[in-house]
Amino acid sequence: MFDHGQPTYAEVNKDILSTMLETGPKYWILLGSTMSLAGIFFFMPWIYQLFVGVGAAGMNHNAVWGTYLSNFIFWIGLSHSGTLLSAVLHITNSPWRKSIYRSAEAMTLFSLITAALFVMVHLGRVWFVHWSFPIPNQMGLWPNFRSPLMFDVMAITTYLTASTIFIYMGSVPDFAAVRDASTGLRRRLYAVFSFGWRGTAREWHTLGWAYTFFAVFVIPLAVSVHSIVSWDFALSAVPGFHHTIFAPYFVTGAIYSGTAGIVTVMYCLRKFLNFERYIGQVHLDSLGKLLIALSLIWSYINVLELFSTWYGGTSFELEALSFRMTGFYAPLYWEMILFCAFVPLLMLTRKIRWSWNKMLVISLLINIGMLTERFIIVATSQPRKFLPDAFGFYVPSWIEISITIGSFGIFMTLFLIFIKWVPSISLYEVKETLKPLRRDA
Amino acid sequence: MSKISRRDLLQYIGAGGIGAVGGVLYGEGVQRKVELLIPQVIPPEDYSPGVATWYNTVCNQCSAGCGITVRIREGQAKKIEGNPVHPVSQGRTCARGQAGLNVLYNPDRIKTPLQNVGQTGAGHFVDISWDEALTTVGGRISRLKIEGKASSVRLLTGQVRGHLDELFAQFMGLLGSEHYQQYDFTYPGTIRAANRISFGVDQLPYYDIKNADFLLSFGADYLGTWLSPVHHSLAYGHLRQGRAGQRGKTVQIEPRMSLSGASADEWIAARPGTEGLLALGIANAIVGAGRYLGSDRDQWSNALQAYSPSVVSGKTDINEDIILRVAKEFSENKSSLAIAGGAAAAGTNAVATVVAVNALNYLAGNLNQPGGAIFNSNSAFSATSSSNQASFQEMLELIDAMESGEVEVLLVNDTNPVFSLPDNVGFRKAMEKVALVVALSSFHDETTQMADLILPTSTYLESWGDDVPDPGVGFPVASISQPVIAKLYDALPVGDIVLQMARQIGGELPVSMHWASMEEFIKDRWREEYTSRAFDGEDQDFEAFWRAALEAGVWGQPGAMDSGPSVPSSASMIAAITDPESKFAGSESDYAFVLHPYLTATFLDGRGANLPWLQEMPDPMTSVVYGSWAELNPVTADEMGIREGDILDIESPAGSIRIPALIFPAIRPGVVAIPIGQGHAEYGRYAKDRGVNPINIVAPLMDDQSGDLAWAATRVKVKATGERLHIIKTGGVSRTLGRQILGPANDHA
Amino acid sequence: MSISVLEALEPAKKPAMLVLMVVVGLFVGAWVHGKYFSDRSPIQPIEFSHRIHATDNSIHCQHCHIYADKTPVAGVPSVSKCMGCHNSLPSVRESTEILKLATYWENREPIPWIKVHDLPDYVHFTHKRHVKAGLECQECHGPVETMDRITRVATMRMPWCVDCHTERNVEHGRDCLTCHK
Amino acid sequence: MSTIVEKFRQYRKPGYYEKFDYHWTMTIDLDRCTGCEACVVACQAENNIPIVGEKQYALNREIKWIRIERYWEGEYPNIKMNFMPMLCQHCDDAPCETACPVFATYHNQDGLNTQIYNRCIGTRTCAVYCPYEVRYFNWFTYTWDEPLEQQLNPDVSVREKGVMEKCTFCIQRIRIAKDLAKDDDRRRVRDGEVIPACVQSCPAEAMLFGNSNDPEAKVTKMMNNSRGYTVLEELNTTPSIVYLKKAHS
Repeated sequence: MFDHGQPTYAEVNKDILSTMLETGPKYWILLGSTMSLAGIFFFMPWIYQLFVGVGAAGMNHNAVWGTYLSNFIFWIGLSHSGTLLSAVLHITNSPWRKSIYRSAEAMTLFSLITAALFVMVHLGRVWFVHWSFPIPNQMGLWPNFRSPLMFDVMAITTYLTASTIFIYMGSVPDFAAVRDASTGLRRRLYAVFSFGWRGTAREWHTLGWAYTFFAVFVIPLAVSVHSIVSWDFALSAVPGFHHTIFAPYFVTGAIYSGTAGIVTVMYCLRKFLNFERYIGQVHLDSLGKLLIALSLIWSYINVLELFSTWYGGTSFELEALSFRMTGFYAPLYWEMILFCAFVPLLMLTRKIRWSWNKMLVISLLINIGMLTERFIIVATSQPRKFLPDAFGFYVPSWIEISITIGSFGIFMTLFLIFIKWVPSISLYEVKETLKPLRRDA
Repeated sequence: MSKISRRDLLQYIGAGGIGAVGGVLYGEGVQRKVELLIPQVIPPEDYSPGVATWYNTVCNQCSAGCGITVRIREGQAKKIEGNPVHPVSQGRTCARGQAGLNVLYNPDRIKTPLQNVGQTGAGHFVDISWDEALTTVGGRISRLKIEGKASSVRLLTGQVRGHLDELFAQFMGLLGSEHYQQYDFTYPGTIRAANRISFGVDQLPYYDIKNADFLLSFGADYLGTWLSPVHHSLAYGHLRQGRAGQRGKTVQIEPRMSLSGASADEWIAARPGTEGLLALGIANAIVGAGRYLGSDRDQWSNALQAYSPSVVSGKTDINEDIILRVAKEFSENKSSLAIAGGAAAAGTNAVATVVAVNALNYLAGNLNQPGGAIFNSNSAFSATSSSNQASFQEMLELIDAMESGEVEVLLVNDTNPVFSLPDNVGFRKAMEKVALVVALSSFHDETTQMADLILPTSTYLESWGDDVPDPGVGFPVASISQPVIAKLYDALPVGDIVLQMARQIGGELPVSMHWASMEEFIKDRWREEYTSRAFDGEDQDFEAFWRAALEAGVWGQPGAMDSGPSVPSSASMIAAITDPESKFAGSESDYAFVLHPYLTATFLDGRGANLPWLQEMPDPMTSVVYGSWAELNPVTADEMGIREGDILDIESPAGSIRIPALIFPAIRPGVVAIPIGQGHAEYGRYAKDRGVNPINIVAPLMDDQSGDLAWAATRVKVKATGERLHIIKTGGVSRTLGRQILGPANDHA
Repeated sequence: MSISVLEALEPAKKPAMLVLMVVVGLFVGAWVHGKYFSDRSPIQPIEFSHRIHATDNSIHCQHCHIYADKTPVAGVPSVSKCMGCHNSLPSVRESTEILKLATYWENREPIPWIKVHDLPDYVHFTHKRHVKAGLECQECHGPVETMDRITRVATMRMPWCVDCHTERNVEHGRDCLTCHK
Repeated sequence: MSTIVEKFRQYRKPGYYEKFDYHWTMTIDLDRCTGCEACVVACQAENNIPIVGEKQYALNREIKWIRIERYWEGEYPNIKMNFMPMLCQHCDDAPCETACPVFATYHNQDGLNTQIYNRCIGTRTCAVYCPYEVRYFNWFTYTWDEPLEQQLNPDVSVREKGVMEKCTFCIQRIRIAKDLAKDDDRRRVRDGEVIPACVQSCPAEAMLFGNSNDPEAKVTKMMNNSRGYTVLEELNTTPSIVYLKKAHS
């Protein structure tokens, strides 16, 4: 499974830890630019919006939900394959997972955080957001547990906690490795991080057991999270939202975009941290196959949605659908169909599936498609509900657009920080895959 | 736990200290900001905090004279509602009435007397004191009076009724100037003129829509703008659903669907200017079909023979059997009523048209009958005169007088002729020729802009006055208006200004106009009325009566139905019938469209344009807000390739305007309708430079019998300029898309 | 299990301790502020003593706060009302505080009392209902008749209202619309 | 726990509110309505509804607790206009109520669909779920040009940026009526003692308001009119506003 010959344990440590221990100016420049991207495009407009009110965004009476929510779904979606994938693959113990799951899980974590930020940006009075948590309070008031948003709060916080623990637990031995490879403050710090891991058989056993347990635990959680997110929409009567298919639709979409996301991240790791040795053809190939499968499911569900709408034949649903397919946002709709249903089919040929660059392009296109999918769901349905005279329209304002751009800055910043603090490839699991070496070698 | 070194301990303490400071600061942060509790110095007696009191007065947003009641809390006006005991409004109000509070608390009110220091129209005004202002005016006028040129003093005011009208008359009379005129764009002069001709009575009858079974309206938007909308709406509600098992029918005849047309069962778009013909055609059909059995039916049939349905059908472009059917229904229903107004009564044929409609009422035999046209014998108070209403013709004469310098002093009160007269008649220019223009107004409008001196008037909610609704309600009624709050700013009620001017001028004026204030004057007059006429039913002394009247805001004699003039002989009516077809300015070949300006329920003739609530109120028919538009029939628009928001260049023989197009499904092809009211050059932040004023391109034609402005008799040409503009409206898709929003389709309850 | 967590955590002890101290400090500071520097008992423009009026001269509350049982607000007495009595009280006319009052009266100025019992604008409290329900003023305002300077004893915050409404099970007393509209 | 279960079971039961004193209900007779919009301005005056200004209006941020919807029927010359006053329907099974995570909107014992401004955190979910689009959001903290603010009704809170607002059936008037009823030791408000601003102003007397739990109330009688229907019945929101279909002569 190694393209350039098998490395020794020492080499593994060196290759991977070097990414943490040795920091060149390139990194700082990159970090600086991503941080300023986040700061200028995300936080400054948001602060402005906090002062004047949500009116700074393009939303209006007929479209009270906008880009913020569609981005929220997008990021939740992106979070999906990380933990989920790594868990599934761990249980089915497929070897090719081992070198990619760490960064995949990190991706989960950070996209979840970004998503949570979008909820904050969306709220009209974010300074009261704590009211939506079931915190005992003097007013004797509790959140409304019938509200899908309430489900959301629960689901997302649980998922966030679970994946945090999952990723942390997975990296405890590696923290120990870092501790051993470093000196001074960092050594003391990683001593704490690694809970004084010593690598006894008992510890390994406990870890393995706990890790598997969590893997099993996380899978239904991940599925539930996006189902619940979908219910924010599906539980309303709004034409275009009110579909029973929505839960599987969202979950599929989520894993779909997440997997594509992983491909992108893999590409970057490989390129900038020169992990060519650890991330190879096999990963690309299997991810490619996975993507094809997902894209087919996704297309199927879309067709199903069209069918059920047509079959239901209510004026409301039909009107919503026809607006989606022929209205102002039709170009976006067809762009989505193209990128998410047809482009992935290219991966059927091995030539494309095995080429990193082509895969990068495809994975990016898929995620663009998914981003627009979420936007279309929000922007085309709810401005045109039941009363025609109240039909409205929605176009994002420059603030929304800039915040959308800035959110990628946040994600990247977090990721850059991550690769300096946690070994972005699991040392010990990679080592597990190595064939044992002769003593005298 | 290991023992702590001294150094660590200090660090811990330090940390604790930092925390404590933070805590205190937090406490400061969350502390509520200090609020003061300001007591009264001397509490007014009828004051209790947190409890509302209601005061009755009269609405002045249009000339209907609805009684209103105003909710006062802590000395501030909070809400206007209809006065439940007032026979006109019966506890209801229209949007304009509600918006009266925007008049009172308008940010753009004139707060002190102003003097123009720049040249006229430039609008360089400086604050001056009342003494200064009054001495200037008083001095000037008294000098003219002494020089015997009193008649060069002119008083032009908006429609004024009740004793304020009498006060004005007295003032000018004593001054020795016969030039006291009222000008109100909405004044139904043509109807009065027609009634003079048909019935020999110069008044507006009470149209008893309430009890009618069949209402035939020729262009009169009785639910929106015509005469007394609130009262008519009440009546309409009753006509529809007020009587068990009997639903009255309404038919509306107008080229562009108005609010009343929208509510009508049948909407007939006759060719503009031919409404009168249609009326005669219907009359002919009635008589012809032998449904009129009066002794004078032969005279009628002779007089009407020229207007056989077939002929009329050709001219009016209305299918003949529609005419016959309407005629049938009109004559067969127990009580049918025909009314005329709006554009139908604003052509060069206005009076002839109304006469024709009057004829219909006569043929229906509904005069002085329930559900018909009932004449008031102005029995309420002596003080309802309309004699001072200036027709368009008289306004032109005034303009000539001003141009020729005959006018030394022009007093303008609460009217805006610069806005509501066509530009081309040059009222504005003429004002420059007047030595001293004194504007009495609460707001800065196009006319006050031209004034040399502005005397700020208190609004109707801060002033004393009284009113006799016109048209009446079928029995004697008079209402008192009283200040509901302490007056704002350094302004004065009009009446008080007049009295003070009288004092300034001196001579016999202060002697006979001895009242200290308007309040005193009104009370005095009511005392006279009270003593002069035995108010049947009131046997208490005047003070008690006065208190009661003030509390009720209205005095009336319900039940005492007026014994109006007996039904006149038809001779005059028959004689009066002339060919009622309107002539238009501009030839059909050059000017393809007929201009249909219309009063809006929102701004009326533009006086409401400075009220934010009305600016934000979607136009009832089109849902457009903020700005004006030109309505075109969808088919016409398609042919011309015009879409909503295309800016059109609309040109008439009298001028041209640029205005965005709006596709309006209920308008006759070949007609372009433009709402009146927007397009103010002045008039406060909410109205200024918004929309356009169609009156500016109205050709100065007039009705040949009454001399009133024929504002619906102009032809225009329309062409797109290629520019576009986003029309702001609340309506999305104004079709039900087959959704059952207006009720289950199956049953026809 | 034998993962040697404790000694591993050893280096983290001190920073943790410092943070802990800061947090503790925060709470202490906040408490101190609330106890000694809060807005519960501000200094008023005139040192008006309820004790003198209510206890020594046993004037009933509603003699001055006339609207308490009629309207939503209890009403603070008008300056004229104060003078009404104090004109006819030569005994104290020369005392400094009364002279302050007199000056306000002569300038026909209202006295800028500082509000002690203040509610947010979205709370629509009505004295009338509470007085009519038979509550004593003291139940909310504390022993005013013993105070020389008026002091807020209750928090006047929502939980405080709700608790009372719950205890006395007021009809629909916990419906938000009871106070918020 | 059992009590909660019990409560929700009751909640589901049709006619649940009848065990309470009031079920505030409105009827709107479309045959009387002339579309004059007096109600719109009356509501604005009564409920401190902000003047949003031309710019915001153009962005469709207007706030109108009651609005008139217009529906054309047919084409010229046989064209008809239908007016349709649309305000919060105070549904018994309101979609918005399940949506709010913080109970800023809920159904109270008088059959009112409440909106507690100071509890709202502005998720705007209620507005999305509402099929009638009668919930309006405060995109900004609106202000009034001096001295217009002197008109503001002290009985109604002025809303700040970031909160949802909507028709309350003039709760302040209901409260005042109840207050007066209590004063003369009546348990209930009499029919006609509460009249919301829109109903009060309506010049054609198209609207009627009252307590439909009281069989004698005018509104109860009007509800049973053969022309009566509720808008978007198929969504099972069971609104508290009954419309009376336009009639034909």
